[in-house]
Amino acid sequence: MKRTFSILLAMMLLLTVLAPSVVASEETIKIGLLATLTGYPLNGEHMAKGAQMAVDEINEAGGILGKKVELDIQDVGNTTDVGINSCNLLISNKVVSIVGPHYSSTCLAIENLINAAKIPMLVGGTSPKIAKIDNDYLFRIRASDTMQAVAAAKYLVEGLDAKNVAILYGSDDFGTGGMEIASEHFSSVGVDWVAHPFNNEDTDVTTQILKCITSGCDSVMIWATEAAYPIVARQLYELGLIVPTITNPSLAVDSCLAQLEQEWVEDWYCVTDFLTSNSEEKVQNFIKAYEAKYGTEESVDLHCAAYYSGVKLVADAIERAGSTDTDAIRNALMETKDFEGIIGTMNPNENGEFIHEIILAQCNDLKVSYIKTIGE
Amino acid sequence: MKNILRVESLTKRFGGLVAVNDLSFEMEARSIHSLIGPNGSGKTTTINMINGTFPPTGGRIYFGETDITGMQTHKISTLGIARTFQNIKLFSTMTVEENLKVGGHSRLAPHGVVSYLLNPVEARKEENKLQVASEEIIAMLRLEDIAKSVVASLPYGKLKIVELARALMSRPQLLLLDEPAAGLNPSERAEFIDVLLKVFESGIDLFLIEHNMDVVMNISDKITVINFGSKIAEGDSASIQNDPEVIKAYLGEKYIMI
Amino acid sequence: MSIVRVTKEVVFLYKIILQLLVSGIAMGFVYGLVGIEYTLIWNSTGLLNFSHERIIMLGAYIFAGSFVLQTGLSVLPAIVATIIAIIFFAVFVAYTIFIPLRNMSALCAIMSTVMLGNIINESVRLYYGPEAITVKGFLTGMIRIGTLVVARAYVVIIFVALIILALLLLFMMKTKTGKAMRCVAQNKNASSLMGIDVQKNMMITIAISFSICSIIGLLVIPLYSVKQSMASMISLKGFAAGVIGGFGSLPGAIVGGLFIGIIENIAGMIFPSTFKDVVAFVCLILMLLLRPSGILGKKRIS
Amino acid sequence: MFSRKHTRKIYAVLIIAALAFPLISNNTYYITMLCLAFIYMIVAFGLNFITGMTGQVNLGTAGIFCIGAYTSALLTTKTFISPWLALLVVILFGFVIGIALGYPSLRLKGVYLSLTTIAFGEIVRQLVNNMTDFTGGAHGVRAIPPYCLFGFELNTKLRLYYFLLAVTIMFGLIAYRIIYSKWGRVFTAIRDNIDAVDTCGISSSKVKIIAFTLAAVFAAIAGGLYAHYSGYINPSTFTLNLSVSFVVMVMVGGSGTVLGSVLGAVLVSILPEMLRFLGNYYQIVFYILVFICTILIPNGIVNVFLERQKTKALPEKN
Repeated sequence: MKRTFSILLAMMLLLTVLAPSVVASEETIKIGLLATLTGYPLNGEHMAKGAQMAVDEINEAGGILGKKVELDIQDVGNTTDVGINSCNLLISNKVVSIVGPHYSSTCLAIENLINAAKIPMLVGGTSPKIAKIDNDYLFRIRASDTMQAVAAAKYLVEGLDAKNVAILYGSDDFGTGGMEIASEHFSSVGVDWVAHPFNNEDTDVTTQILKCITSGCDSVMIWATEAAYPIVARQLYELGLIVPTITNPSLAVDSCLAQLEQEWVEDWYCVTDFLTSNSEEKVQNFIKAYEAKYGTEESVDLHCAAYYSGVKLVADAIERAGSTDTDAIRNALMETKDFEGIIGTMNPNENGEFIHEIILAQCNDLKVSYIKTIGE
Repeated sequence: MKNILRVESLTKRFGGLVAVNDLSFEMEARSIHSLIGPNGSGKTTTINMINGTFPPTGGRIYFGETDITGMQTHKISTLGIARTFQNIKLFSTMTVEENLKVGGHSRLAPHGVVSYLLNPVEARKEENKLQVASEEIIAMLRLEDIAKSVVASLPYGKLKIVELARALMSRPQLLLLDEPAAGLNPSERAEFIDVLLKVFESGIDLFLIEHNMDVVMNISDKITVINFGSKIAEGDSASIQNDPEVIKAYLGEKYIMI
Repeated sequence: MSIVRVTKEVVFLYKIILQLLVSGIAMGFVYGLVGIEYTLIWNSTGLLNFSHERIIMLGAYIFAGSFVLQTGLSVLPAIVATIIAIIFFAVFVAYTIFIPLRNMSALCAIMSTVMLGNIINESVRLYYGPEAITVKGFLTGMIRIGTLVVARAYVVIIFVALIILALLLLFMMKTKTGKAMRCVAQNKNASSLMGIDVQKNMMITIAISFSICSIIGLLVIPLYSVKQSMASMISLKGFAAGVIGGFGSLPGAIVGGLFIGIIENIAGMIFPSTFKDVVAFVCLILMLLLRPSGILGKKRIS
Repeated sequence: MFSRKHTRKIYAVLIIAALAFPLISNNTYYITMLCLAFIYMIVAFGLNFITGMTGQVNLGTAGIFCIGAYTSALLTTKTFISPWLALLVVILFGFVIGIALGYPSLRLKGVYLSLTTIAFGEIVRQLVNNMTDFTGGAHGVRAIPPYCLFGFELNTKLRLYYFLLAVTIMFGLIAYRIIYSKWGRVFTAIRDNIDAVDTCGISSSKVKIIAFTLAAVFAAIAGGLYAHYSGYINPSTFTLNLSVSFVVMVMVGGSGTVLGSVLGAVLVSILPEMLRFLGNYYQIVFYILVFICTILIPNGIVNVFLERQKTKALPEKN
């Protein structure tokens, strides 16, 4: 009995591997989305929801070039292997362009694939390394780390009068990238700085904070993914390092704020590309539409907004190109002028970067409020 | 007569417990020597020290002229001492033939992995040698019908013989047998004794540890009796049978008078 | 003048070292609790539970996600409800995995518990969603002793760890079930021959260790909110704590946890801070090689 | 059901199928997936010696794989030496790591060894991630040059496919020769009864170290190949999860056989992809399948079909 079952199980597994693949249909225009749906950290769901909303809106308005748009969402996990596979899968599914992935390391792993396949990819990875890549098909739909970190560093020095900055950063690609740019800026304007990394899995950052305290810093810059904030913010407060603090956009994400206590992050500043309290009409309309579609308890964040804008931008480019030829789309993308994205006006530069402005915001009573928009 | 094994004031302590205490004996070449004693008298400890399973606390062991005290098991084995275990230690997922080939590994197939991979001709030669040697032993011990069976499926009596066969694969000069007759029924025991005598005739000296008197008395040239880790008697079977110390150790004080 | 400065610096340094010790000790107790949990299952089943970081996480999610945020229970009943829920889960897992698997090879046991962990992890993601959650105001706040700052959660962790350790030791020494558990730990076959119901025993141990897991999950919520990766590092360090303290010994696990907690914090001060995990694992390997029985362990590994 | 002679036919069919595959489907998605499966196969061949045969659970393979990948990647990108020369260094590293990891295995058994190897894997990953100046940290290493073979750059997926296929067949042959040789017997003997191995005149310590070294060299070489196959590596790939995947390959495929490693590597790298149609649920379904396999067919799929499966089973724990 058990043996029969074992054989059946074994046969089933073998057959699953040999299962035929799904054939792509020619009726629709396919746009691919690469999102982190499994593994850590998870923000793929928001990306997918934002992008899906854009696709639904486009289809309600009659599609592009008379055809319906279809979103092909694939999981990139958090390893390069899965990323490579899903990118290849999208290419073989004949998508006309790809939106995502969100993480720079995955972008770096697959950029040569889309270059070879000549499919434009609009990534949210913000690492400065991406800008240095010579790849005509790679576009960025979020403000680069270079811009974000420089804006944050500038504000610390000029707006908050910092003389001695401590940078606390996650040791992943994102944190390290931000730290490198900010520290370069501090050095260039003659401000003292120290930088202390922590691992994403760290459960205690006392040593790092004590090192900052020993260095006698008068302000703090935090550059890390959302997961680190509950620990870092709490321990900064507990250990009494309450000085002007500026962070990367993670602080402005509602799900991150929800995990923090008011006194931990009171008066902190952050740079961000999307703010729910931004009073601009397009932003408020987007939030209303999003909440109407997915229900109010679902928090809107920069992931939804960025990839919503990404899909809309691609649709616009296809419309302008008048065909689904990927090279035509790529050229149309490069010719984009003043496209109104939710996270800013989109104009490509020669590196394929679309966003050139960033919002400076401050956190009061766990509400992040708009201060000003900083251009490049 | 030349000695094949010489043990000089061998001592083993486990913490506070003295398992073997100042034990000395000599074993002549071309002889069957038995070490007997009641349960817990230190027999297996002695054989474990000879075989190198653990080093003695004191004393020396000589194999021929070579001092093997505290040597590693596999080195002692390559010098020419093989052994079997009281509670059979075979490679249970492999066939009898494969077990035998592992037994002959160090003698017949000494090449390392890299030279094995780089030199297929030599590798095949080695494998052939192993095949021939194992077939020889299988024939000698009449194991042909079970040669291809997996060890785990065999009855206990056969396993004893397979273990013996594996020990023979290294073509030892001296074979240490730890309770070879334990767990065998009388007919299996008789068969096993025949096999042992055959092995002895093929030129291998036997050192037995035994609990079972009739096996020992029938085949041993010389018997050493130990109790509580110390030697209490030594001699041929007749003298041992009548030794009061031995009777006392085995049967208790009151039986001496009878 | 310079003497004043030097004294000031010495005092400053002293304060910092004290602060490091405090947070090291607090984290050490977390590691120690994890180590205790490993030790319990190890003793009763001879298996290591590689799914247990996910059980810590599951406990935290059940507490925060289901009971506090969804049903709106207040904290104390929610804790009780969580532990009851986890015990039901433990009984289920015990009868479906640990008890049938007790005679399997170490390889199968390790892999099946790893896979169980992955399944729990994915289920949690699918059910509770990918976002981190937290219970606001739960055990937050801090206590100041002079210049020393201790998070209230740390104090609670230390107390709970000591209480759990004391209760477990009492349970093991005084109750019949506890004594039976010790017998099973020493020799499963002999115990079953002596009329001890080994299966029931395993089930009880697993239930206890899973409840400890869920308690760990609760205790660390104020430290770093409820998310799927919340226990990945403490579970590895918990292993290390168990081994360094002496595997199989309950107080040893706490000692090992303290050792790692303190060493890694001091190492983090000397080396770049991100290397502190490396230091903890190097300690583990060194301990395994030099003194595999650990600080408090008596039994030799064989 | 099948004997060893039958398996030879299966190998032949598999190799022909692999050779012909790109002619049937020139889909990059499948080709790269198979390329990755080939690389994983090499690791599984090696791990089979330790985990499948001598029965010791090594959960640090990702660490060795990582060292192999980074050695090759850093040497070729920073010093511009040929990838082939780098491969020699990789082999040397694998050798050293194997010996270094083998020594603990002499003193530690069962779960203790698993723990040590987990710790090793974590140490490697954290060091690679945090020694930013040397390894590029979390950004990883970019633009790793491809191998060159007879003047051909192995830069297209198809060339890479055939190159990796050839390498994999080579390592498969080596593994096959070792498994069905005196070494294979001794490895299995160590799992069955380590005390008896020493009394047979074989140093069990040496054999264990040989098994670890073989596994480490295989994993390191696979790591080197991986770096040049992917062109970009970063530390987030080399996690404990990857180590677990390697063990799953050996276990689910069938421990102690080459065919098992082949099957396991293909299953583990392709099954999740084939399950993508399940959307959000594909990972959990994959894990459940593996879980059921580990419980119901702990000796792996191949051993279900092999004649001796009942007796060649992993011994019960005593």
